[in-house]
Amino acid sequence: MNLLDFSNSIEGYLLVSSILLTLGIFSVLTRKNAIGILLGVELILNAAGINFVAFSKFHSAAIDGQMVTLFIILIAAAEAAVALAIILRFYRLKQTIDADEASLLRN
Amino acid sequence: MPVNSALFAQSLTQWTQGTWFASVPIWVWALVSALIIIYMLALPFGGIATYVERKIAADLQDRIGPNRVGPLGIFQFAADAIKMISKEDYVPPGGDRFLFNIAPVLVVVGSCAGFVALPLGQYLVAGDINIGVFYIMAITTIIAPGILLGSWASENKWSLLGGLRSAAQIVSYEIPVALSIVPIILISGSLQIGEIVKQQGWHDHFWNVFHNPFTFISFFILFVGGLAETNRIPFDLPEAESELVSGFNTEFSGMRFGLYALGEFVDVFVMCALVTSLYLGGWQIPFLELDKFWVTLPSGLIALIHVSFFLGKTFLLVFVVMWLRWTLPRLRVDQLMGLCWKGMVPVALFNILGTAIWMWAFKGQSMLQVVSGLFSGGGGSH
Amino acid sequence: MTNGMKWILLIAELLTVGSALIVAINPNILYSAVFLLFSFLGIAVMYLFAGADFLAGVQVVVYVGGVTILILFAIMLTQWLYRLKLKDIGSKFVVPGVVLALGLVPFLHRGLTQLGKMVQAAPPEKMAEFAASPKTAMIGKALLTNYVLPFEAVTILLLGALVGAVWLARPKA
Amino acid sequence: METGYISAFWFIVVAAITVPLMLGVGALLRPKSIPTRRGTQAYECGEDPIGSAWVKFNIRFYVVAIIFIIFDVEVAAVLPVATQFKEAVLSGSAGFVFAEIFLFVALLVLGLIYCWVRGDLEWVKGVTQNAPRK
Amino acid sequence: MAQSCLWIVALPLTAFVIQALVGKRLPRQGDWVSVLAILGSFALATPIFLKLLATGAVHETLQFNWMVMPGVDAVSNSPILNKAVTLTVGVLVNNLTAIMLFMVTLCASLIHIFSTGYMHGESRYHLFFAYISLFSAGMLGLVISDNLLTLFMCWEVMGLCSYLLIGFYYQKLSANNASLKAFMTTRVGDVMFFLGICGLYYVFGTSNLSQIYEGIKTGVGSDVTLLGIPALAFIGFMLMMGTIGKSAQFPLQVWLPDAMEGPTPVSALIHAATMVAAGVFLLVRTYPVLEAAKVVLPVIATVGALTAFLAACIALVQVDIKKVLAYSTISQLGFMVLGMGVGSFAPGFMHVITHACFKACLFLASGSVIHSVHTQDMREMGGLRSKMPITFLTMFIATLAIAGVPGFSGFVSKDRILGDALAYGMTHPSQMWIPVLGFITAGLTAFYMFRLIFMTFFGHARDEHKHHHAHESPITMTFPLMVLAALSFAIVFAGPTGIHSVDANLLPIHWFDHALDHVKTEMGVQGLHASEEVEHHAHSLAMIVSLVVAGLGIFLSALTYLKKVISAAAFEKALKPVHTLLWNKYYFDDLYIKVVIQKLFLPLTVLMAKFDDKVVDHIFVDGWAKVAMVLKSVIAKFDDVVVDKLAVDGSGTVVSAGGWVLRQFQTGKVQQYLILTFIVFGMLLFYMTR
Repeated sequence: MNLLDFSNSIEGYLLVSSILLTLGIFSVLTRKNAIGILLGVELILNAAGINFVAFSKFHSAAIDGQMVTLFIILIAAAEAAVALAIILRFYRLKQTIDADEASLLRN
Repeated sequence: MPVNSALFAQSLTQWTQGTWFASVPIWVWALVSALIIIYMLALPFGGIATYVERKIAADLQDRIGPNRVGPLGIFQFAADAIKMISKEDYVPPGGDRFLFNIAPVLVVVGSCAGFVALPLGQYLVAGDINIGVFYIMAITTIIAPGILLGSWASENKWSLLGGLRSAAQIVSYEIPVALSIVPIILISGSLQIGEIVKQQGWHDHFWNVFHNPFTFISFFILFVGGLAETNRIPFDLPEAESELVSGFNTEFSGMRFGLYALGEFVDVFVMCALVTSLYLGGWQIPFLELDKFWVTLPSGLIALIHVSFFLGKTFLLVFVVMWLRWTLPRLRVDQLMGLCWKGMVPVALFNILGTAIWMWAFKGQSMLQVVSGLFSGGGGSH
Repeated sequence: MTNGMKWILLIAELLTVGSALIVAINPNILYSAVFLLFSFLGIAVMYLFAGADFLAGVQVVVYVGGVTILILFAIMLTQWLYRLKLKDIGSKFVVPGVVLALGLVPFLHRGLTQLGKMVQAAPPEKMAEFAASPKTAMIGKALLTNYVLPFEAVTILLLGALVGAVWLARPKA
Repeated sequence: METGYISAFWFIVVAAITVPLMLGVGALLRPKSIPTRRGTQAYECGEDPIGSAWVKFNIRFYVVAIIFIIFDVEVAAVLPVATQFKEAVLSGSAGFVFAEIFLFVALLVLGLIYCWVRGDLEWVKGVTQNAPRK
Repeated sequence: MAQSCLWIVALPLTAFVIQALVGKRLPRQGDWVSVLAILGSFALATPIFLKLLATGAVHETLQFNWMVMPGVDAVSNSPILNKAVTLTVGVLVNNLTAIMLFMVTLCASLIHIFSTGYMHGESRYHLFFAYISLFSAGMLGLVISDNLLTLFMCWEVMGLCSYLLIGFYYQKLSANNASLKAFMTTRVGDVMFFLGICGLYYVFGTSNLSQIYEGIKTGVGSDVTLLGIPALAFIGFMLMMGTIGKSAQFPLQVWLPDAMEGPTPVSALIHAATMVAAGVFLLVRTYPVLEAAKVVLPVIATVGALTAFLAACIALVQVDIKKVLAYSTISQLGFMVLGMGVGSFAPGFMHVITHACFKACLFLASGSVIHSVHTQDMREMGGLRSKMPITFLTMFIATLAIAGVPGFSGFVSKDRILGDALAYGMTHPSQMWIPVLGFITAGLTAFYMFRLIFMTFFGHARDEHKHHHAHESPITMTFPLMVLAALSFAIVFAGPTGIHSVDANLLPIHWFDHALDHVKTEMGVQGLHASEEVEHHAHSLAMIVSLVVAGLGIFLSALTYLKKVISAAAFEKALKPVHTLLWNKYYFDDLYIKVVIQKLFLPLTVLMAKFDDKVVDHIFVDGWAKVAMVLKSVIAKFDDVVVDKLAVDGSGTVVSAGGWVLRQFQTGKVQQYLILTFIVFGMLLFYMTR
């Protein structure tokens, strides 16, 4: 079954990560809800993580790829915490977390 | 560890060496071992624990407890189970059906999946995962979203409040648990629980709890943290009857409630098992080494002795848990959180520091080794 | 890698992609958060199959245990008022979003096939052995040798994030 | 891919199966029930539920979650280094590893102390007791 | 050793800077700063000189890159431009330098000490010391410099200092004019000198002396011609003109007598010992070039002889003590140039050294005399012998030296020059008049020097008032006199008797000759190429004749001025026309003023002025003005139409429109911005993966 081999080889990983990236971008762009945007960002970060791990196994068989993913995860956690804190602050300010509302910085 | 494949399954293959079972592929044995452990050990324990707890509670309160169903009420749990299965299971009108069904799956998986890495005997472990302890920590974190979603889906003020509080409690008490696991990792140098337990033999460090004063304190923190994580009595604020009816599982009826209760008890068992294997030497028999016993016992018997010791210690801890339930008053929410962040986390961090310095100073030896070293002129070096 | 295991990986990949799709499309923000959790679990399994066992653990602990909880808390704390208007529809940027997302696909595909061929052409000899070996010790050593600076830098970042987030989340004075 | 993970996989599958199994069996066995208005309402100690389950927006849950995730990440980062500590102690270079872990943990303890001092850890925000310090 | 040379120059330079900046506020107005500086240089110069004495030969060069100009071959293909040129500058220390250094620092320090006494109480006291320090630095710089450019720089510094010092009493109009005159006339010489340097650079591709010597040895440039005339001849003439300008030789000697307006130590330092010697030193330094340009040397000889004779005649009739000494300096310099011209390289240089000593002593002595009697006119002096014994004694020794009396340094060097001139005359009979003129001048020198001595020190005091006031100068002034007088003895330069005993094989018998011969070989100088036997004969004859002439001069002067047997007045009446001619310095000054300036330059300037106002003003300036007017109107129109309308308003609207367009993008919606970023990301991806 080339599907099995495909999913197990790097193409499988790359395909998954690219789909995640696309969905992440889509979600970031189309979500009205600020938290939705954050979810999109998390997806994109994880897509990158998958890529690194995939290349660390299939290409260089070295630990460095996984180290980068480890650091991505650590930093993504901190980022999520701060992002959500901002959203909550925004919520307290405008009683809504609709991304379009957050346009005080417009022209 | 000779072969770190599905060891439980592997020991099964040893027994059935000669027979036709040998040709059975490895994953079948994995499935069989999973079925055995979950359906023969985890869930029955859940049920029996309800019965035992009610018996102990009764005993503590000078009453008899359930004795109607079967001799001494042994089959009380079976009766409860049947009752719950037959109870009506409905979804509250406002809540959404999908989340309501997903939540219990998460909770049950979160509790039962931890059994894989718990070493019942030297070779009796379902699958000695290299990141054992970390795997258990990871899996138990799934429970919190489960509870949260469950309470959210049940569209009930009390359940949501209870859910939020219990999730917050589980989440915040995971930190002292995790931090008090770190000293053990410092000592044993590997995440594999099998490795950790193997190093706690009599000639080795002996039980980690006596390794150094700091691990002694962190044993208690781990135990208390485990209690809080499973919402057991001193910390069972979320389903505090007096305030929030029954907390997050207010709207759960029938078997859904049963599953949550079951999940909770299994979680208690996993926590106690984890504590025993990390601090009390898992299947290690105190004061003697089975391998160096004067007569080589058949491997089956050794396995049996190991399992009995492991379960003995775990049940002892479970008994303490139940015992605490009826002795300690419930903590207020801010006391609960205060205890965690202002009490246990600093002490846990201090323990990590202490263990590290101790290891550094005594080159990784435990108190006993140091003392014995002094007496025998430094013979028993590590 | 027996056939069975390959199936498991395939299932995990499908789980990840499927739940990611739901995360992106689903109007109800809570559902997308839940399915984000499942996609994280799927990704953890994929890490396992790529030999990153410790990383799978970290992924579960941090993302499933931490970020999802954060998101759920945030949603619950903010969505409650919205209970009825939970639906996240009618954003003006749907069309550009779709166009852009789909616009990327062909380029990504072409780039990835090139990369894939390049990697397939010269697979490292120690791949299988590397995949099977436990990674915790390796990561530990790497953190102690050539990743010391990032390790310490992350602490400062975490400290900053902690103080920042806590200050932001502080209730109104 | 250790074979151990296959067992873990099966454990998860079995545990996941038990829930629908049990509920399914229950659904099959029990008699049909007619949903009554009162029966299907949210249970409020017998009272009629009033208003949607609105909860006063309370941020302290989120503060706990933040501190949790930061320390969770900390533990996840410290564990691999901790596994190397024993080997470092035996090989004599314990000082460096200890310093690294200590620095990592100390900085975050600093964060904890900050939260503690600024009164973020208090669960019940008393109006007077926690007037934020200047 | 080369480094110490740098220090020798640096010390007086720093003294100048300190003096110029804070001199006024220092104790004793900072004179000790300059004195110490020059003494320091002297202290540094002596070891070099002693090394010369000990080893007989000193040679060291220090080079460092002043400018490195890489060739610009890529751009232009002209030969000059694309040749990478590195201008190296440095220090050349050989026997010449060693001797000159020692002599200059010695005289300078003595004169510094003398001037602390002489200039006491002057208004701009500290500035005086600043200028003489700067001058010493310039002179020392010139002596040690290897590259002709740095030599020329120091040459100019000295010119500046002489201008400043001559014009020190700038209140006096005459001093002002004198300094201007000195500056201008030396300037004429310097321009020629610079042309000479450029010629040298053109021919040899470098202006470093050491490289030029090599060039000459290998015969480089002997064939090169500049505008038809052989290059080396051209260079030789230009260098000669430089010397004539600087050492006040025949055509350009007018400025030196007027330079006496400056204070006496200045005259001593600049116009006796060092600066004027610089001109001759230049000839010495570039002698190989002159020898290579064979035609130049005879011209130099004639110029030298003529200058010597004419200056000596003028000195006869002068009444101002400093004027007499000035003309005697010119004539002695004429002797040195004569020596150079005839090829007596070593004696010529020796005369530079000896002359520096006794002429400095004469000037300082005259200075102390003037200082005590407060007048420069000899007719008011007389009978000061009793009043100023030390000054009298030292001046008398110096006069004996300059007159060429045997046993004194003057005799040693002048006799050798005359000997060589005679030998030269013998080998070139047509040039015989040069040595004859030389001998006559020697006689005249003796005559007017002793006339000076008798008029000032002997006989009875002509002016009682001044005579009464005359007093011996303080030790700070007399001590230098004594030292310089000591140096005037022959013992210092050439054996006890000073008689130039030429042994059979012309071997030099004294350290000075050893040093000079070593330098000659080093620089590849042939010197006089008369036959050996002729030379011997000439020298013995020259010695006899010079003795006779000197004696005759002294005797006649004693007769006329001491014993008053021959009345000077009678002579004057007898040779009235000659006397007036001499009195007016051969009307040279008038010649220059009336002829050169009024007749030649002034009409020229008038012509230029006319040309300027007619051609330049009318045609160009007014013409352009008209053109500009036309252009202005055109531009004005263009400006308001195109520039104002189109450019200014146009761009304004464009910018605001652009602003408006861009503002649409800034909707404040985060996702809007993200879309833009991802569009760019897409493009990047497309580019990356195509």
